[in-house]
Amino acid sequence: MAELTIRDALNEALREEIIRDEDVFIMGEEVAEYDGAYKVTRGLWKEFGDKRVIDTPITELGFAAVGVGAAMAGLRPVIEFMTMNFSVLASDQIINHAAKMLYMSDGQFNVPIVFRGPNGSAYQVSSQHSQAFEAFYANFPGLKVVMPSTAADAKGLLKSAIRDDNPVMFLEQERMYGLKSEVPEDDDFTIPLGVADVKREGTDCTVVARSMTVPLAMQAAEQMQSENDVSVEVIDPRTIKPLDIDTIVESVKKTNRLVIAEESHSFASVGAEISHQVMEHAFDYLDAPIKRISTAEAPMPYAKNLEELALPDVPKIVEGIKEVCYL
Amino acid sequence: MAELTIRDALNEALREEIIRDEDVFIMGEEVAEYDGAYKVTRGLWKEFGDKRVIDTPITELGFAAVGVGAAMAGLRPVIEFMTMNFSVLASDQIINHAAKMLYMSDGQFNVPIVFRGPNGSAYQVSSQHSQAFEAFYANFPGLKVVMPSTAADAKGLLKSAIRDDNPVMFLEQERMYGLKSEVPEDDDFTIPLGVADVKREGTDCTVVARSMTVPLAMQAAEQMQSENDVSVEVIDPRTIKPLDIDTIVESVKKTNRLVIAEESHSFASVGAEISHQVMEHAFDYLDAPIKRISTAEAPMPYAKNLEELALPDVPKIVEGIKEVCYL
Amino acid sequence: MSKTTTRKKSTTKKKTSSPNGSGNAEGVTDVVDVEQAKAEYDKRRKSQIGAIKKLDKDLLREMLYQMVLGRVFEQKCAEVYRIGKIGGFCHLYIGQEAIAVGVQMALEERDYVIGSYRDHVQAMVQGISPEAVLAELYGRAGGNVGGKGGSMHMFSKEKNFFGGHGIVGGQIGVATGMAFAQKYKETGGVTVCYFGEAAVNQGIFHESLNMAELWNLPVIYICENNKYGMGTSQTRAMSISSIAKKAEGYAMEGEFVDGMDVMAVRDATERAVKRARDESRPTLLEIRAYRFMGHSMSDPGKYRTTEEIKKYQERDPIALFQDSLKDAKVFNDKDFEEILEKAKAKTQEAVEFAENSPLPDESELYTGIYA
Amino acid sequence: MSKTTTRKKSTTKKKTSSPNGSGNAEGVTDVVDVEQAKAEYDKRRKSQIGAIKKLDKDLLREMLYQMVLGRVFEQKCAEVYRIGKIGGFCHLYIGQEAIAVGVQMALEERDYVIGSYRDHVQAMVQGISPEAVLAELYGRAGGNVGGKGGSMHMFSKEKNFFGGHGIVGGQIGVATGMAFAQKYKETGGVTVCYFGEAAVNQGIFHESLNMAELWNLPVIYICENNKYGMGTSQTRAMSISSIAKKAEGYAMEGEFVDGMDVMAVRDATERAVKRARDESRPTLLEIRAYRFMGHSMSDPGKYRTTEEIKKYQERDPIALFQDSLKDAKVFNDKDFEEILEKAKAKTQEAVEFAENSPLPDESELYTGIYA
Ligand SMILES: Cc1ncc(C[n+]2csc(CCOP(=O)(O)OP(=O)(O)O)c2C)c(N)n1
Ligand SMILES: Cc1ncc(C[n+]2csc(CCOP(=O)(O)OP(=O)(O)O)c2C)c(N)n1
Ligand SMILES: [Mg+2]
Ligand SMILES: [Mg+2]
Repeated sequence: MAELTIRDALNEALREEIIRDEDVFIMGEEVAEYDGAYKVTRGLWKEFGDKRVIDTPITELGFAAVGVGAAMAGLRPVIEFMTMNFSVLASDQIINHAAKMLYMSDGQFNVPIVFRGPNGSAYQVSSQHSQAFEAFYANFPGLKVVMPSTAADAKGLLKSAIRDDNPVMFLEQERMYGLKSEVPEDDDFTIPLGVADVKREGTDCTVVARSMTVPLAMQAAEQMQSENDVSVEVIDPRTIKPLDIDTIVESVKKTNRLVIAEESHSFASVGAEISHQVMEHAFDYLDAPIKRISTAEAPMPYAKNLEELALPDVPKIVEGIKEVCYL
Repeated sequence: MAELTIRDALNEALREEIIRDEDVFIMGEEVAEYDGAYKVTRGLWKEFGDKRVIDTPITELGFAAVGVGAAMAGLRPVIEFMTMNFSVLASDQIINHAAKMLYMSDGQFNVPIVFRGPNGSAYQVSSQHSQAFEAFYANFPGLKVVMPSTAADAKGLLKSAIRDDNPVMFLEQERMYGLKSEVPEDDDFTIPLGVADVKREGTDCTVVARSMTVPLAMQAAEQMQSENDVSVEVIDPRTIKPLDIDTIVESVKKTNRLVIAEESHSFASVGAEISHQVMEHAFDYLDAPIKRISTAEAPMPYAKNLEELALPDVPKIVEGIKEVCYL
Repeated sequence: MSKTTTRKKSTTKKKTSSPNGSGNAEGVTDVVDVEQAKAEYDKRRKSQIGAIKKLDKDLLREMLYQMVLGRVFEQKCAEVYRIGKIGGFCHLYIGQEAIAVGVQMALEERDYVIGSYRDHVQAMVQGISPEAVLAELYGRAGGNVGGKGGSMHMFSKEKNFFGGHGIVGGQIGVATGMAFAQKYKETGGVTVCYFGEAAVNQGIFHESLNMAELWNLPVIYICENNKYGMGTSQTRAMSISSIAKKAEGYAMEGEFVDGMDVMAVRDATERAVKRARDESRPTLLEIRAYRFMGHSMSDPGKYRTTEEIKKYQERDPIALFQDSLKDAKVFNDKDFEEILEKAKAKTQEAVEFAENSPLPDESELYTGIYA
Repeated sequence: MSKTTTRKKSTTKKKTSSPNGSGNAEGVTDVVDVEQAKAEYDKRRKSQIGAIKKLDKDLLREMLYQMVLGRVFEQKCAEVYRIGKIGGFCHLYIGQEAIAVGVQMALEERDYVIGSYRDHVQAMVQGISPEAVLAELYGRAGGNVGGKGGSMHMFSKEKNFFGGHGIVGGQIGVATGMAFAQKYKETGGVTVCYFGEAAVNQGIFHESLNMAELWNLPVIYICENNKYGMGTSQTRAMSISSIAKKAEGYAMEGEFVDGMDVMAVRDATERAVKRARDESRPTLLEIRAYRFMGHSMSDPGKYRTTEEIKKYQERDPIALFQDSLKDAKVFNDKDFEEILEKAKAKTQEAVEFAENSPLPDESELYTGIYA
């Protein structure tokens, strides 16, 4: 085991997959000579050169399309969006082309591509640079959606995403790039898509968190344990689509209470989906309404105090747990 | 009262608002000389000419942006997307610009614009032309989302949308353009955004439907009444954002059962949101898990038999009602 | 052969484009009306007949057959659409046959083709059977994509036909990626991408041409300029009349081609293919044609006059090619009749196949969503 | 005055653009390096000094003051950013001052301005106070947009400053709509839109220019070509070196301008404004400049050599303008010192205002979402 930041874990995954499969290449704005806007691709261009690590013009729709066409023709592109906010410009290629190609061609042309980059908020970058897109992309059949929260998950899931034969939206979080944790040192270490991870076991309340809210939920769980003697189970689905609802339902059947913490607007969110599915599958087990803790229903403001107010945090999650526990 | 098709009701709304307010204009592909791809703008170019009814190049991102800029500068554009499938190309202007302008400018620049066009499936137009986008657009604060299901609603809501000072996504349905119903003959007839309509009163089960599923839900309700003596209340929120959850919750408190019928993929859908909110606000009133009837989790196929299979229909809604009524 | 040598002022209010002096072309020529095209054609006709004489007779027969088959097949589509056999949108290719045939006959097996929703004939020239195309239009299990795609979404991995796409302009970006892959894998192949003149106004056109030239990709962008995007003429949608000239803004080679002249199309494509294959350089070809039918089967087509349509029909690409073949003494009227009969018979086979093909099994709704 | 008269071969592998012979410009000139720009500048300097002499002294003082204020203010931003007073992204304008000043000094009150995230100086020249801009950067209630937008999102409806936008290229389309509204309402106003050279590669540029020319909109597209989009030089991102030349693909007027020469910028803008105001015709101006700092405060800037930066700094737009003013005998060193001191004092006032401005009230999170 090595202790790695999420940034370095992603970097290792990319590096190993580039070495493993000559059809893998990385393309995006500033991914090559600049080492990546957030340094996820650091050193890769120096090591692998122009063929495998490619700087693009600022042309999100265009280079996403290049990825789709290259994938149809047998390559395995990894397309970096500098942030997912800009992926909206490319969403026609993601939603209308990548996601539907296999179906429209009756199984002939699959599109093995990974679209990756930071999703959600960063540090005071205001409204146009702080959005979460998992609900959007997860709505469309044909896409997979992945959201890692630890270095090991980031590495294992990215390697699986690259090896997957489908288009995968791989959503990172800028605030988490520097988070460190243990990562297995095996070149072939992967984590299957579609399998949730119980990040902490507990018996009194389930918290489903993803990406940035996972460490927050872990802290909230510790706090509930020490301050209220409430045992919280924290589940990280890791893959949003396909969603491992069984693991969540099993947990709720045990705890009878569910809080969903998400860094995304709440309306028609992934949290809403999880809530509905749990209600459908564990209706008789729920002892309290499911509680969502989401980002404020406002565009993201720049001012630090307002931004903090808008985002989910430990106190808000603690509050949610107390509410479903009627404390 | 006059009997009008939804198409003509929309046409009247546009015509009246063009006459009422000289800042209103319509822009889009084929809206002028061709009378609109689906004839919603029929006759308007002939009557009002090049200034008020404008054909654009096939440039969705570009003409959406023209609308945003024109709205910032004091006009009230109505932008037609030939179908909402193409609005994805313009979503950067909708999500990143229109929706956030008022907030980013601290209340200085509002964007009074309507983006309208058919949403959802049409008749056998396959995967790239059959998508529903309400969940996507409703996720972002700053936008309003409207989905009419009758001629009167179409007219009254479109007039309100045009008069509204915010960006409004006005989602029509091609399959419904020819549906006829009564429309008040008052030039100033409007229906406020954000108010649900109880389309049919009932006591045993609530069905929340929108757009194309409203007439289906009405038929299902009739069938349940006559065949099973079950009294179904049908609620049409009409406006998805802001959502009139109170009317829905009140109904569920009375019927204790809820079916949501939607022509959209289910994952993180508007149905999921309604389900979550009802569960939150009427937890103790629910006698059965909320049931969603959505479009199949597959891209839309072309073949008629497969397309029918993919879409919500009366039998599926009846089945859903029976399920929540434990029949 | 396709190079037109005289220039004519644009009839639009905009300044005429100037020659770009690029590559093989003498210059981008802005031929805007059918009379001009006819005059140019008459001028090069003599040398063209000479060229025809030097070509393999079987190749010429195949070219003509594919054009005629395209025509007869599409006419049949119109007929069965009207009686409800085909659903959804249905965009026909009648009048543009010289383009698909001229272009794709200049390709090798390793090359890739991609296009828009107006794809039946391109798919068939690429080797997808008329049976499979028509059964697809019928929404049957025997269809080219099992009934999942319909008219707009023909695909064949085996024949390197990459679709069949419904978002105007979307395929231009995808094609750029296909050519990227060919270069990456050093296959020696080139990619041909079809799109209409109205698609040129989409941002993806701009983004793609820049990358293709910047990265030297072996892609040939083929703008089938049929003068209209649905009911909107080019003059009402584009601020410049010469699309080939737009290539200059990317330092790319651009060439204007008469799309009623299958030989000219083939020649221009061969030049572009050579440039792509030998030098890995992209080309933009503006091939002017005309669609003799409406935009789709549901278009009443009121935006064009009968005279305009007639004028273009007088330059019917099949008739022009037949005249040249006759003057070159390669084929005679009897040959033409035989070819027509063969095309009709083939189309009839397709109808019978489609009629007898079963509906897709209901389980197919959920297949092919994920690989 | 801004028109450069000699042409130079592009240093990129691409064919050089040819003159377009459009409108006022003698031709689009492809000046790619700083030596060339310097030589051109030297040639026109004499006539420029003559022109300066004819201008109103107060106007000249205001131009210089705005440039110096822009410089001093941005230097202060860098300073306080380093000690954590400013968060998020912070893109400075140092080196490009001649553009905002030269352009906006050619406008009238009824005209509109919109730009990118690199917006502090444009906002101030447009009349937004340094206090409001700096307080915004501090995220305070007294900020230009109440702390909601930060560095990238300056707005003032009163001053017709339409933002401050963070999506590269997005404002090009919005500007097209603003000009559309001006024409619709017959205000006689024109719209000026700023964007970087890297934004030119976005599809929205293409879509916008086509509509602007097609519909004759009174918009001036100002490409501030500072040679880099973040760490990517234009030559690595664009297949052609002359951006002004891209105008030809839309039959639009395009002109190249030396962005280190505030007088040249003002002249070119005046020509474009006249065309927009009198004829309702759009213009694309490529104004070449250089940013002396990194892309944003978090950019180490390793992609440029010190020599390159130095070479451009030798053509510091403030120094060039001061030299001309001195040679024209309009101002002397003492005047320059006074202006500098005034700018410093103003900047200090801004710091004090920002420091003392309260945080936005928490209720503000939920205001301004809907009108
Ligand atoms: C993005 C998008 N916008 C609009 C449409 C609707 N539409 C389909 S074809 C078409 C006209 C395209 O014209 P052109 O590119 O010239 O091709 P042609 O049909 O003439 O072959 C339009 C507007 C679409 N399919 N996709
Ligand atoms: C759509 C989009 N893609 C990427 C970015 C990230 N980004 C911000 S500025 C920038 C470079 C822009 O360069 P240029 O247009 O030349 O303007 P300059 O910064 O040089 O003034 C990039 C890539 C963004 N903000 N928006
Ligand atoms: Mg066309
Ligand atoms: Mg730049």
